[in-house]
Amino acid sequence: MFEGLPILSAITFIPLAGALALMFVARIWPKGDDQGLERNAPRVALIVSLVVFLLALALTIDFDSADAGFQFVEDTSWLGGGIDYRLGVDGISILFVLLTAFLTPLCILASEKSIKTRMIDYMVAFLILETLMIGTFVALDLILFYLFFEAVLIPMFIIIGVWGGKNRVYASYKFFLYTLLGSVLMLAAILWIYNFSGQQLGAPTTNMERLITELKIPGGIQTWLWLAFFASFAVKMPMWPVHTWLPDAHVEAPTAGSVILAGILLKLGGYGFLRFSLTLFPNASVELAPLIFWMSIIAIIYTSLVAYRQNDIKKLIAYSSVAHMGFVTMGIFTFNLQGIQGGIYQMLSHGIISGALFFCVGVIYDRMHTREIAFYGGLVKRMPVYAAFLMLFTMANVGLPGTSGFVGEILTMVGAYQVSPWIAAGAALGMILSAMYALHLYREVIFGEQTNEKLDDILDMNRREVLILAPLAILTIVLGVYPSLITDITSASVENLIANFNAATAVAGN
Amino acid sequence: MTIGLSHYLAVAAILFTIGVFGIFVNRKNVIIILMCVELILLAVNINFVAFSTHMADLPGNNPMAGQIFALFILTVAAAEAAVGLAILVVYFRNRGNIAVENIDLMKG
Amino acid sequence: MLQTISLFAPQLVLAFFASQLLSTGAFAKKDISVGVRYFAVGVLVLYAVIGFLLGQPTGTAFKGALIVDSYSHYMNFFLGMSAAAALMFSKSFFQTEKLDRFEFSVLVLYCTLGMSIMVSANTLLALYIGIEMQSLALYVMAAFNRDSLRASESGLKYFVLGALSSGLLLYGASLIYGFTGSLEFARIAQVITADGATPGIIAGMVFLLCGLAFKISAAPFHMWTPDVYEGSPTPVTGFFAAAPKFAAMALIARLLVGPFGDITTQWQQVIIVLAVLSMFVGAIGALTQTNIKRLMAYSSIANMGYALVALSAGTQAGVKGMLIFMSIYTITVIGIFACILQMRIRNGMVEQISDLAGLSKTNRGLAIVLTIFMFSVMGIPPLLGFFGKFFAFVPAMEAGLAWLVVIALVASVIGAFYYLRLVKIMWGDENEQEFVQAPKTLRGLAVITALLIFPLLLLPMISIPAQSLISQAAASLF
Amino acid sequence: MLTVISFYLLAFVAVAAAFMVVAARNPVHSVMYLILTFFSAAGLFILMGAEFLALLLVMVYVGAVAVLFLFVVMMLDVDFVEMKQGFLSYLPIGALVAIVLLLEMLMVGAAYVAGETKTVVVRETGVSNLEAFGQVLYTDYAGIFEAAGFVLLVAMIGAIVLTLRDRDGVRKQDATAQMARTKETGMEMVDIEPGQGIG
Amino acid sequence: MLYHIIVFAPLFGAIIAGLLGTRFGRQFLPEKPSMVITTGLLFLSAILSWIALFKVGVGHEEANINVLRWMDVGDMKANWAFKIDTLTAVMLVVVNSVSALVHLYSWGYMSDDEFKPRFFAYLSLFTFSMLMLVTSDNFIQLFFGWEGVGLASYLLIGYYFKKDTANAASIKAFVTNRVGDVGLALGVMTVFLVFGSVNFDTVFGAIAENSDRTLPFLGMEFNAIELIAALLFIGAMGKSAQFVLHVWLPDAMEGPTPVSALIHAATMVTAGVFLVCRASAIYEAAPITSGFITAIGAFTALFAASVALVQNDIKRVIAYSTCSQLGYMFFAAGVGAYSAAMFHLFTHAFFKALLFLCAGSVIHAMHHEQDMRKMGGIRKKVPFTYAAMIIGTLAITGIGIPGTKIGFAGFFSKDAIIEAAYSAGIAGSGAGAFAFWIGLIAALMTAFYSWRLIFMTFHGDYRGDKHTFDHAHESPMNMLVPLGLLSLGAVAAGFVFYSKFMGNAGDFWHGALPTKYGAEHAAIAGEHLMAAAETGHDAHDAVKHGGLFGWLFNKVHGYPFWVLLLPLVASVAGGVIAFFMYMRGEGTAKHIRNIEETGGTPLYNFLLNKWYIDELYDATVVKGARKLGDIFWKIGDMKIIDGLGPNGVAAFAVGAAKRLSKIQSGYLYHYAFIMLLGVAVIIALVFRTVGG
Repeated sequence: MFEGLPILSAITFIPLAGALALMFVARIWPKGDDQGLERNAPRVALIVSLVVFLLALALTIDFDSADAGFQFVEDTSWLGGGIDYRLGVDGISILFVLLTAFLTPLCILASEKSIKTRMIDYMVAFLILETLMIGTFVALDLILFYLFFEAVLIPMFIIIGVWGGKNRVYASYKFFLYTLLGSVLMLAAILWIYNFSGQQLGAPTTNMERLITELKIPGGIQTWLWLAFFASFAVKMPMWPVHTWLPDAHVEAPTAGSVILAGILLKLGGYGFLRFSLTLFPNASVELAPLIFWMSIIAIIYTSLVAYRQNDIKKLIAYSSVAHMGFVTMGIFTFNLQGIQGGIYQMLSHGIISGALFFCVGVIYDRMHTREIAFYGGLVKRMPVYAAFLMLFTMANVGLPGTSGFVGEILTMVGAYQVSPWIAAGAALGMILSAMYALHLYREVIFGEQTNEKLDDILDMNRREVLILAPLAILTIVLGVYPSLITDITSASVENLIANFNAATAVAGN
Repeated sequence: MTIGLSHYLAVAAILFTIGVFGIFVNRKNVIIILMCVELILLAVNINFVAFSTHMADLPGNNPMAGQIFALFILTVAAAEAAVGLAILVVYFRNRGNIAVENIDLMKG
Repeated sequence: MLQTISLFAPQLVLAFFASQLLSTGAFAKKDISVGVRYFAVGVLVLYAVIGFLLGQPTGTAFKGALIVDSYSHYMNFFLGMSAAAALMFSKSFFQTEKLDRFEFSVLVLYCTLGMSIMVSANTLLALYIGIEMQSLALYVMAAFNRDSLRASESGLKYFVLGALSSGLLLYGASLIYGFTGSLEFARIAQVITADGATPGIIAGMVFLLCGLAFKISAAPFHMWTPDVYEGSPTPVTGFFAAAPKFAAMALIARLLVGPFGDITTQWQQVIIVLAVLSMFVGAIGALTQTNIKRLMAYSSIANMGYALVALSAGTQAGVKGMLIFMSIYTITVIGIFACILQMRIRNGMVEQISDLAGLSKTNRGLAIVLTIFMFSVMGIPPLLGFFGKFFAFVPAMEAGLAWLVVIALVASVIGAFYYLRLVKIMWGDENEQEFVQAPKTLRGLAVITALLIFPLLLLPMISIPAQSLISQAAASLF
Repeated sequence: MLTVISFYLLAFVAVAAAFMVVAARNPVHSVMYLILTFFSAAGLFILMGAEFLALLLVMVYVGAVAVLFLFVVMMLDVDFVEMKQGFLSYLPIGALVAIVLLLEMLMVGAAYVAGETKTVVVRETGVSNLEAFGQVLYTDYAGIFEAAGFVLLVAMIGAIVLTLRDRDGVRKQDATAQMARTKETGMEMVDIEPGQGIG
Repeated sequence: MLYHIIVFAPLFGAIIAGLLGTRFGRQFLPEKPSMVITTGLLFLSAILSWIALFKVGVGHEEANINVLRWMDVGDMKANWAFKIDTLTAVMLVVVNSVSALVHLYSWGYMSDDEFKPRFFAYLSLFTFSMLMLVTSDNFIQLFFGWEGVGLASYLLIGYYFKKDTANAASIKAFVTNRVGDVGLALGVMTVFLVFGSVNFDTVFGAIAENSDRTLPFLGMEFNAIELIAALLFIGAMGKSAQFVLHVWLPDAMEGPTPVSALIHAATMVTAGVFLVCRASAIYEAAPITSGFITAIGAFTALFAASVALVQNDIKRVIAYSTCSQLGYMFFAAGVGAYSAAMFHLFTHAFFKALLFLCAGSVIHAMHHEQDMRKMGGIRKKVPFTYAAMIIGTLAITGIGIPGTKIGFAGFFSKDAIIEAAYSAGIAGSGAGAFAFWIGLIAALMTAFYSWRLIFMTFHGDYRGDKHTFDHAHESPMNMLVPLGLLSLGAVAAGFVFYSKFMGNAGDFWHGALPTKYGAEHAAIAGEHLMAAAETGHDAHDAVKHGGLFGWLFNKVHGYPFWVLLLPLVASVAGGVIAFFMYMRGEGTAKHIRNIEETGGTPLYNFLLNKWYIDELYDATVVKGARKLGDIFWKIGDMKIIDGLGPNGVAAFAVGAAKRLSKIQSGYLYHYAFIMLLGVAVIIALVFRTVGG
């Protein structure tokens, strides 16, 4: 369908073009009618993001899932010295592109009413964010990847810092500096690789395909490089103990910001592990997998317990995200099909579920402007539709079979069990704890006698909100019932990844 | 006992050090500091001249260059003194004194 | 003779027109400062491009005192352009402050002449004269607002410490001369190759570098920077931060790879010490600043550290990295100062960071532009600042200085904190001040530089030619 | 022997006077000591055979720079500033650093003497010092010489820009205007309004 | 297609009622149609289930039906699929029949509820989940159903969402079940690890070749099969409320009574038993675990019965009774008598559902009063309910005539279990012997509390609010019909199906339950396996005496007669004791007064407080989790990670900045000093490294 067309560039940069157009229009818009533009900005952004979504969908349909390699590859010389503008998708990345393109319109839709000030700026920031996120997933050049990966910080910082809650300054700083510190270490490693590729391959390059297949990094250094990449991805994920930025960022971010943060940004870390850590440093990955496992297990148990004690809805969900990301890291570093597939699945499904949960929080936050759990109670009476949606997503978050949350969890655990029952047992403990905190939340917010008079005339979800949550709900169930939708696309690439990985570790083992 | 290059270098070094020392132990007024700068430049000049006059006229060596350099240093030093004193005068007009201790409007 | 003229056409143009303008101005009946400024800008632009118009002739002249090569062409271009920009944005400031005098333009021209001698210097003598010509002009410019106590204090500090640094530099020069017998770079290099690193040469080299480190305000020779930046008239600060830094850095590079090319291991340590100290002093010192000019001073200290990281590799790639980094830094700084100069409320200029509060509401364009600059200078991709750092750190990595790169990156994270503070204040805080509409020149400059920040290296069609130009410049040193 | 004695005498005076520049409490005395230092240094120059520079030093420094200093000192009417208490506490560490620096510099000089083969005593060349200057200054160093001229120009501009003030009410002589004066313009007829005076 | 309808009809009903009937979809559908649709579909399913049972049990038309691909990741292949064999068919019948009746019953019971469509949707959803569980052909789908029923149970227990206790109970149920589910999940993972598949057929077919494999698990080496069996059993313990994980079941009575009948008596709680039977091939190869199951089951039977002795809440008594009965089923399964376990499951479904629905009818009549201390003597008011309750009680206590085929349902199944335990004990299984005696004691207790319930509720003087008593009334027809039908089941299920389930085992089960493995346990299976039972018989020949003893040891289908007689004796004795305690004299009232005055004996309180196990959990697990959460959050995250991490670094940097700005003093001499210091240091540094 897209023969010879720079479809990936198009998907990546259409939002940016939209953002620029929006800015330009804002500039030439006649004075005195600012309101009109403020009103229309979300619509423009929505149309742009929908176009992107349709393109991404078409791309996914056109994608040949039997081919394990990169498809729709674009290659243009860029910075010289082996650093090129290379885009491409394989079974692992394409779904993240789709997820991004899917969540962004919903976020825009959700922001239409909940954002009160500076709508144009907000939409511009969001569209730029979309470009950067998609770019991260399609980049096939280390530097290009880093460029997108890191640039995401800018719009996100602004989104949290400008449209965030009371404590937004602290949160946005923490978010920015935490992640920046992680990623500069990765940059150092990238520079090292770039330099090393020059020595080993004759000419330096950051072409991912070449690096994966040709570069042989000696063992001891692999460990250091792995740690440097790890620093970045672990913060992004976030893994325990570098997770503390996440609750703050989530709590302060506006609804859509939280959705994107939980839905996509956290996945950048997992994607990075898959795409880089495993492929470039297979031996170090094997060597340090126990570290990952321990951190994952601690994350799952520790943050679940912490989540249980939260009295802010968003914080609770944020901590639960950390726990769920623990499953992802655990799955990825099992190096077997179930674990990795499960990790990917868990990321995608968590993207949908946690996104939906944050939307749900946004629904009541928009009405009551508080996220205190204690404030609410007995909402089911006034908001049955809301209660039903929240029930579904809570259950999906708990990992109930039949929802997409289950598939990821069980696959990662099956994968982990093959490595060590200890790990799987620890993760399984997380299943219990997740039920504890999620149901606790649901009970406190939705069930019980409604005691707070302020809730007397809270309205149930309106059509727009239903329109946002319904696709997520459908996806949650569809992916829970028919996961092959995803696993079929990813399997060839994952198998290829594992084959390469095994080959690399086998060589080094001798 | 002959007076060799090292003697001159030593004198220059001592003068240089006194100049430097003068700058950072001086708490009185800025003019002294300017004079210390002149001392430093003088030390450098002695160095240059000493090197220049003690240098063998071998191929590649350029004995005269040192003295030329010293000449230019003298020139520039004069110019510097002019500018420095001009700035000092401006400062004095604004501030009313030129005590070194008082030049601390901007810090941190 | 003709050859000399064609080689030194840029400098000659500068010298000639500067003198012309001086006499015109001196004898003019009325205030012609505006006309002089525009003319001077024209001269500077001419100076900047003339080397390229003439097809980049190369060679030495004045008995080897000065050398013209791709490197100096490139530097001339940048120096001329940034000086022109600085002149342009000085206009509205000086006019509103009632300081506008034609001498300023003339001084800028002479200063640029000094810088162009610096970057073309082929002997220690030329180096010294160039530096002094530039410095004297800068001292005067720092104190240009002669009715301001701050300005005169900054001029005084700059002068005293500058003179001290000249002393150090000269002492170094004398040692080098004494131990090699010559002032010419080529000859010095020969002797060093033959004799190796004798203590005298090393000491001379260190003194020289310390003197020059002052000019680029590398720690621990940075102490003047914050005070002078703060006290000087803002356009002058902007000028300080851009062209002279670049010129001095270029001179250091020429010196290091030319005469001292064979004692790389020795000077490398000096550069590394300077770099590390600068990065951390710059990053940490800025944390508690409230004055935006002072902040920029610390920022420039830190950025010089990054440029030194590139130089510390001691390779051609290192020089290239330094050139790229400094070029980008110069553009950014000009843009930032164009923004700072727009911070004008009804009662006059403001310099406090807190005055930027709510800028994004009152003056969206300025806020966006300034935000872009801040993220760029932080080194966040896809902005140009990232590429600057990238190209600066790659050579260091190649030279096996991985630890230095890591330190530099960590320092840049610390540094990010205070740039972020600016962004946060602009976007997050409630607005207090309404800025008056800035003159077109400033806005134009800010926007142009901001636009440059964005795509310059991002777009393949621009990045590759630009890089090859810089590579050529770097190569001509070796 | 005379050379030796002269050297030590001059060197001692130079150093001592330099020290007094720093140590003197009265700035005027400092300037005087500075002049003394320069004289001694000029003597050292002569000892080394750089007569021209020696003369120049005396002329430029003693004649111009030092006088300029003196002038400014007088003009600014600088008080005697008492040394503050803090001075002595800074002194040791300051002195320490100065001594370290001095030792380092002397070490370099020593190294030079120890390992150096290029060193000779004062050169005997066929030409006089002045002639040697003349041979190269306007040939080899013409460009630099020009540049130095610009340096001085810049200094001049700077000094003027910073210190020259056009005072209102100061009557200035305008030669061109005087020359261009004609009979017709020499006198101006003014109608004076009653009670207005001449503006 | 038959099975598709059976399984998906309830789902369809749930979706229609849930989406259209509730306020979720603005109530497109009024209450009535929602109820009609769900109930109708359930009856359809139920009827088809009986047909299916006939087809499979008699016609042996087993089937494997693939519905949809599900998980397909490498070897991890699990489809949505039905495995239809007799075991499944029996479960289909149980589930659908009880569910259909409960649906019908709920018309009346829930008549004054305002969210009826929601309730019916939940019920149907539950039924669907349960059907998915029992029809599964792989462990993953089983897990789906497993957790699905957990969800439905959670929703239904917490149906009265305004009641705090209901919410707490629902969470407790879900979380406790999750604990078990974790065991199950780990078991499934172990299965996958060992067999490389999660399909029942593949796994069960490969047991023999893997029986010697060992696996390291949590630091120890285990036999793989034993490990799997144990882990799966943990799941079963959770769902079937066996000791340690039983705590949720009594609390689950917070839900509406039909729910208790459906979920917490007849179907969901029996899922554990079903699992053990379904995986009987595994348990056959895991003797140690089987012994463990026997012990746990027996202990639970005793424990729950002991607690039931003193409870005052009518539903709680029945709940503990359920718990106890489940214990019976487990020890039956543990000794290898899977068919006996299934049989008891089958009969128990009828009489326990009956008991619950009767209790519901009583509660309905008493305006939602559940405390038996406030009841008494209402048999006149609710004669039909009373009659049904008596039938249920006779069934649960296992009244019948030993040696004949006459008796209530419980008589056959419970006796079969006790006999099985006996024979296992004879065959040398210590757990079996233990279970046998415990089973007898539990039977005594069962009779006691069952009759106590009858006496306290229906006999004696009324002790509650007069007004309530006056308005007490018999339930409407739509509640009584289910009672009638279930009574029929409680009376007839035993003798009608005894020969099917127990007698002609191989024929009926047709491989669904093992007949090959564990031949020594199969002795209990009846006449056809008499020969195998000879071992047990012979052992007793040796101690055979004459006279009365001779009669006692007269063999009836392979067992000494006393073995058959003792359960009956125990039951009757329990009933008699209850009669004397609660019917004679002031009876019940005296007891209640006595306890109110004295506060009860320590033993009484120990039992009343359920052996203080809830308190124990609360003090350790619940409080521990809270405490740990607080520590991790407030100390771990805030103090340690943030304090040393971002905040600490920031504070350090700011401190450094302050110090630095102090150096930046503004004084020229400081600046010059630092410059020269720099020069001196750098020269020293370079010389040190160069010159040496």
